Amino acid sequence: MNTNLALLLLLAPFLGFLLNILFGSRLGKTLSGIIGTMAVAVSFAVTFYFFGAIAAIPEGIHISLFEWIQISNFKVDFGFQLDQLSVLWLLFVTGIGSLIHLYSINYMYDDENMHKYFAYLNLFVFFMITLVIGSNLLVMFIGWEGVGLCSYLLIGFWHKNQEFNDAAKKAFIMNRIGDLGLLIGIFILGMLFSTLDFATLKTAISGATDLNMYWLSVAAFALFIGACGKSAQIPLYTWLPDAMAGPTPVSALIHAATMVTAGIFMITRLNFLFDLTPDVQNIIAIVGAVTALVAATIGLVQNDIKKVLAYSTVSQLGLMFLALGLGAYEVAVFHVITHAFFKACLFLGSGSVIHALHGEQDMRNMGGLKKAMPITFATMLIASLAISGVPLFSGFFSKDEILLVAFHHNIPLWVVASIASIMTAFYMFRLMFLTFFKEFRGTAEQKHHLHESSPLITIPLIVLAFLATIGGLISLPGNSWLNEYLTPILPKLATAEHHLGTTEYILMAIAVIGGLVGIGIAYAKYIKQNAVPSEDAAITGFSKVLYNKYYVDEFYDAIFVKPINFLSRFFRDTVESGLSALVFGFGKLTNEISYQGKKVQNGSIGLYLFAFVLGLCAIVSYLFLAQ
Amino acid sequence: MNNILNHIGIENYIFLSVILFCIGVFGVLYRRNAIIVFMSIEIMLNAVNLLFVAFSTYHQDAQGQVFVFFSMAVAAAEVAVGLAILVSIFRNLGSITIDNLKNLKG
Amino acid sequence: MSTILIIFCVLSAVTLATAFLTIFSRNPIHSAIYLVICFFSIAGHYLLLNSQFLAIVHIIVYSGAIMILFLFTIMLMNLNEEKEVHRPRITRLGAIVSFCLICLILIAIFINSKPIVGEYVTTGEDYQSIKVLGKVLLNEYMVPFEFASILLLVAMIGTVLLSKKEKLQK
Amino acid sequence: MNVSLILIILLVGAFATFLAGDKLASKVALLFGLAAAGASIVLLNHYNLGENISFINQWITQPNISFALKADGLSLAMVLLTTVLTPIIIFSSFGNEFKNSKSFYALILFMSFAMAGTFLASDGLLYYIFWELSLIPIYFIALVWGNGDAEERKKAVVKFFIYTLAGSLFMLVAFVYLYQKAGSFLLEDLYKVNLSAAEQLWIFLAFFLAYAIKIPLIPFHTWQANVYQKAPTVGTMLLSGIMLKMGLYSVIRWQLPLAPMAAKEYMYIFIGLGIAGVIYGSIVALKQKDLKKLLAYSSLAHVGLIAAGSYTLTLDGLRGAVLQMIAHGFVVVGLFYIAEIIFRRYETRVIAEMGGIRSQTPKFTSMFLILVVASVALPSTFNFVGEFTVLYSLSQINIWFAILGGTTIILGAYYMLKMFQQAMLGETNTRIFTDVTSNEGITLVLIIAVLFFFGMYPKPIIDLITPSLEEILIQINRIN
Repeated sequence: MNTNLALLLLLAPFLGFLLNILFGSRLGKTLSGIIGTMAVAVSFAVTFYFFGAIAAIPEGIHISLFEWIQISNFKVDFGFQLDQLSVLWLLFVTGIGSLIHLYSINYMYDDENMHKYFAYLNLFVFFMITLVIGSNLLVMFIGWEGVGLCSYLLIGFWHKNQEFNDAAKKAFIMNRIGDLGLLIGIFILGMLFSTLDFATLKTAISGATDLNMYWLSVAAFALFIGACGKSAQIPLYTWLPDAMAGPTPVSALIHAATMVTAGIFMITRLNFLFDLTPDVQNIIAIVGAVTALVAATIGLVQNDIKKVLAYSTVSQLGLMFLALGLGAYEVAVFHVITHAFFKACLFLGSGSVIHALHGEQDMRNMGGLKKAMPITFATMLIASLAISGVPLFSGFFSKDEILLVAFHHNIPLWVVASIASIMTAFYMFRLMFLTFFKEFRGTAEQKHHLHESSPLITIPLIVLAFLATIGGLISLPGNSWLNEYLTPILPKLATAEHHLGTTEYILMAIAVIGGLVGIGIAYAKYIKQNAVPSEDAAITGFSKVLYNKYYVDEFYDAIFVKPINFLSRFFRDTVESGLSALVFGFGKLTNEISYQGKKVQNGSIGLYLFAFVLGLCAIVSYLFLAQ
Repeated sequence: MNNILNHIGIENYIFLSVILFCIGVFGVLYRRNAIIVFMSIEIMLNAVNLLFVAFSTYHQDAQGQVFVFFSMAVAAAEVAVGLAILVSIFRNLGSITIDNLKNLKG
Repeated sequence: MSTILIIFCVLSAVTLATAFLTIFSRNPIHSAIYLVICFFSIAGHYLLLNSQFLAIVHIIVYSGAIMILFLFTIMLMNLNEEKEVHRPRITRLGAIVSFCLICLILIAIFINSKPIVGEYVTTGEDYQSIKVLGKVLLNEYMVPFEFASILLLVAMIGTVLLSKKEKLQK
Repeated sequence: MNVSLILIILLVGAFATFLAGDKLASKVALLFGLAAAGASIVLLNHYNLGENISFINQWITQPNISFALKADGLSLAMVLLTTVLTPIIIFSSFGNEFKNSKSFYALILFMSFAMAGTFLASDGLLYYIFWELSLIPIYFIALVWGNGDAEERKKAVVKFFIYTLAGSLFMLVAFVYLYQKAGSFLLEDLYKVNLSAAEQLWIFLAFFLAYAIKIPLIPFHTWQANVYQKAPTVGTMLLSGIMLKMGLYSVIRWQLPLAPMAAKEYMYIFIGLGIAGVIYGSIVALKQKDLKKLLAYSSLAHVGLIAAGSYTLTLDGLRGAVLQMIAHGFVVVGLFYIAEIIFRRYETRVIAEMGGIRSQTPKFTSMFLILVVASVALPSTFNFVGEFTVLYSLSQINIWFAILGGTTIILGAYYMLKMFQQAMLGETNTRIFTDVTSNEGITLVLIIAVLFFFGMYPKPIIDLITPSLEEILIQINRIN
């Protein structure tokens, strides 16, 4: 029963993919959209079954289908593990997935390749489910790489534009750098423990007494590099802003809610490993904090509505990594969930705006959309309040917990994270003000067509906004359902204390004030002063550095891409022909020897006879006299 | 039976054949006239034949002599063909000086 | 010094001398004549070795057939005049050197291999009369014998074909 | 029932194709190709049931040479690769017209015969004969039916011929030397020879030269790209799909067990060479203008990794190498076929002259993309299984090897996606590109099906090859 249902859970999106890719063009757009959405909705429904089922089975459901890869010291099965963590992830992957599919039916209706879009989206969900429910690192790796592939396909969905294709390629390759790290980590774990199975690994690591700490740390670090690639952390984050080239629902699903959280999922899954390697945890925390800050600063000055959201995503992911690095996995998971709600809502809202403006993404050309698009405005406002940490919205709870944890462990990290969240509040409301308030700054043509989006778009927005509002309820301070739920995965939660003291309240107040200050500055600048960001050329000073994202892309281009391309040309033009000439050199040498030798064969019989006699003498004397 | 080898000894025949053979070799190298070269080859052949017969007597075995017989047959054929070739070379080139025969050159 | 040894020495001297003269004669006709004498002396050696059959065959084949062929050829080509240009000195020197060398080596070899030759013992058995040879030839060596005849036939055809005047091609 | 049946079918097929005449040649060839594939599958069954399907017969007594065809799991896996790919390759050429096609198809079957023979032979000299025999058909295929300027083609092909031949002569010398010691060319007898370390080194190097040129490893690869470019696509498929694997197979079957001490002593050097090939091939592939040349360099990178895996002398390394060989065989054939399909429509192999194909051809694009991702070893494709196992074995030797070899994951994605982007994406091409025909589709779908099936369920192949690889490992680890 469980096996079949798990297969249904996994294969429903895959079936949707097959139907859409094979027959999509014949099915018609609506049907293809319905198939795509239904496929994910089925998975969502099955997830609910499992959500109920594992309540009775705390250790989770383990299903092994068949033997997959065989290595000398262990075998890897193709199997599933459905426990609290994976079901939690499944819930929002398939849940938000269904909503975004629904949203896409309208959003992508004008595209001629809509069936392909749904096929890829379904394939993505399929791989994401594989990633989440894989019972070992390698099955997880299938999903891990598979979502990368789908991300590549969807970023480059409008493949006639080579810039989009470049972005897609960049995303895939940056992810692959991380994947190499992940593979190395897998190798080391395989060698150390002769298993890649999460459950066995957990027993092996927790039970072992003489662990090789050096290699364990290396493994953890390598895995973290993998997480960096997928979850867009420094130094591998640059692909995520570029990934906004894809359709906006894709950005919402893949690049905000689900795929980019895979790194957090993996680290949480392997929390027993990371707990043993404090050095690596420190690195994770620092990388997370720095990423949060750097991305937030870049986000301050971006003018593309989706770029702002992208950097905000990177920044929020940084906060989650900070929590992971501090050992507060449940906090990171909590933030992943709330972030999924409000960020998906924000992306979908921005998609609604972009849709209404026929592809316009520059906030300098927006403004005053409040009246034309009330539902979009309202939902986005709720999500922005949530992300800014305004009390009672979900983001407040999760972000606050991260800051709390940071404060308890390391004050400088807390400072960095707090600054990042103030910035978050600022740039989110900068976005809101520029987009929805004041006068419309676009063309008259656009203004004429301004309209609220259809219900297929607004319903998901409303649902997500609702979730973004109440999402915090799952883990209220002091009485956390989430922590209890995750106890089988994170055993130390059982012993943790949940008390709220004065310090905590003060910190909360600081965070709230910080968030309000950020909003206030934005209000002062963009409503009171009525400022509109200047044109690209007019940006100067430090803003220009920020606007150009600290020139990181240029930097990578200069130290990695260009040298490799130069090397490639050098190899192609110089080394290859050199080696070739070397081989031909042997041929020429032989030719030359033969040409010289040819002169001996001048055709004179006399000379031949003479040589013959001499040869005879030599042979005879060797045969008879040498002994 | 009064046998010659009791009186002379096989070594003398060996020396004789060797010298005769070497004269043949010498002739081949020394002369340019193809006919003389040919004759020198015949001398070499005969030197070997002589040695065959001497050893045949020495071992009192008829096989050596049979061999000589065959070698004579072959020699006859060879001379016939060889001379025919020489004649046709002469006809084509007007001389049989072997230095002129450089067509073997590749 | 027995009579036989004297005869052997004389015959050998004739053989070697005529062989030398064959090579050194400027006139090919003379060479041919000397070669005939050389062959006769070799036939003498055969007689001395008591193989009459071979001696006779030798005279017939070499002195009779082959030498006649040589003479005819020489005459056909009209080579009785001395036209030959001598080879360069270096070649002649080389020829002499190699002559000495090969002589030395061959003699050295035979001296070296003397122990293998062993002592000469007569059993008195008849092994070289025409009768015995005939039996050996036509029993044991029947097939080669026939092949020899085919060889001669082929040689004959070949000779005719080679010496036939080719038609001039335009 | 024994393995000689496969060889007989292929040889008879070659003659029958030649006699069938130009019109029927391709069909007859396909028929015999399929028959050989069927026969090998039947034989595989017999083998799995534990029957002895070897064929060993004294051939020449002096010197002592046997006509020994010994089939173990490894050989059978490689023979299956050959006999399955052969009909696919033949079928793939159905869209093309060839002059004198009877000779063309006969040569393909003959080549397949020689290659299958190489995989099966367990007598040194017989193996050598098959090895060299396989060179002759590809020489003619590339020379007569190739493309491009005739003079340049001749130069490239003759270079390839002489180069590989020169390499294999050293192998012959090694075999003769071994024969002097063992008194037999049979593999089992050669195993028993006790060689000193110095002797082993020389034997190892002699074999290495032959295989390094055939595989090819850098810096012996200079023949490869040009020949791949000049040869007709069928020839390129045969070369890259099967013939390269002859070299890799031979490393495992002959070189390592015959000179294990040398292999162990200089392991790092040879693994390093393989990995250098990975990086070098990947980097050179980046800037190739010709699609076939790019694939040639990608092949160089992949075989470098396979060779590195073999030289680790671990079970994982050998197993991964064999798995990767088979996977690479299929993928590379598919990719070259893609190049051919584009050539059929656009008459070009220059990547810059393509572009904007995707919007016209959904099916073709999907299959191309699947082959691309298989080539970059996306998990769930067969290539991943191989690459993972090989990289794992490298990490057992030294983690840096795995990291350096693992750059293929990054660089491979880089050059393949770059190529895919330039060739397929972008503004719709003004020239019409018709989608795949049913023949082309069937071929590609077959290849893709194999890749995914064994990507998810490689157990049959793993079970097939593991016992024989374990035996080889025993030989490698025998005490001298």
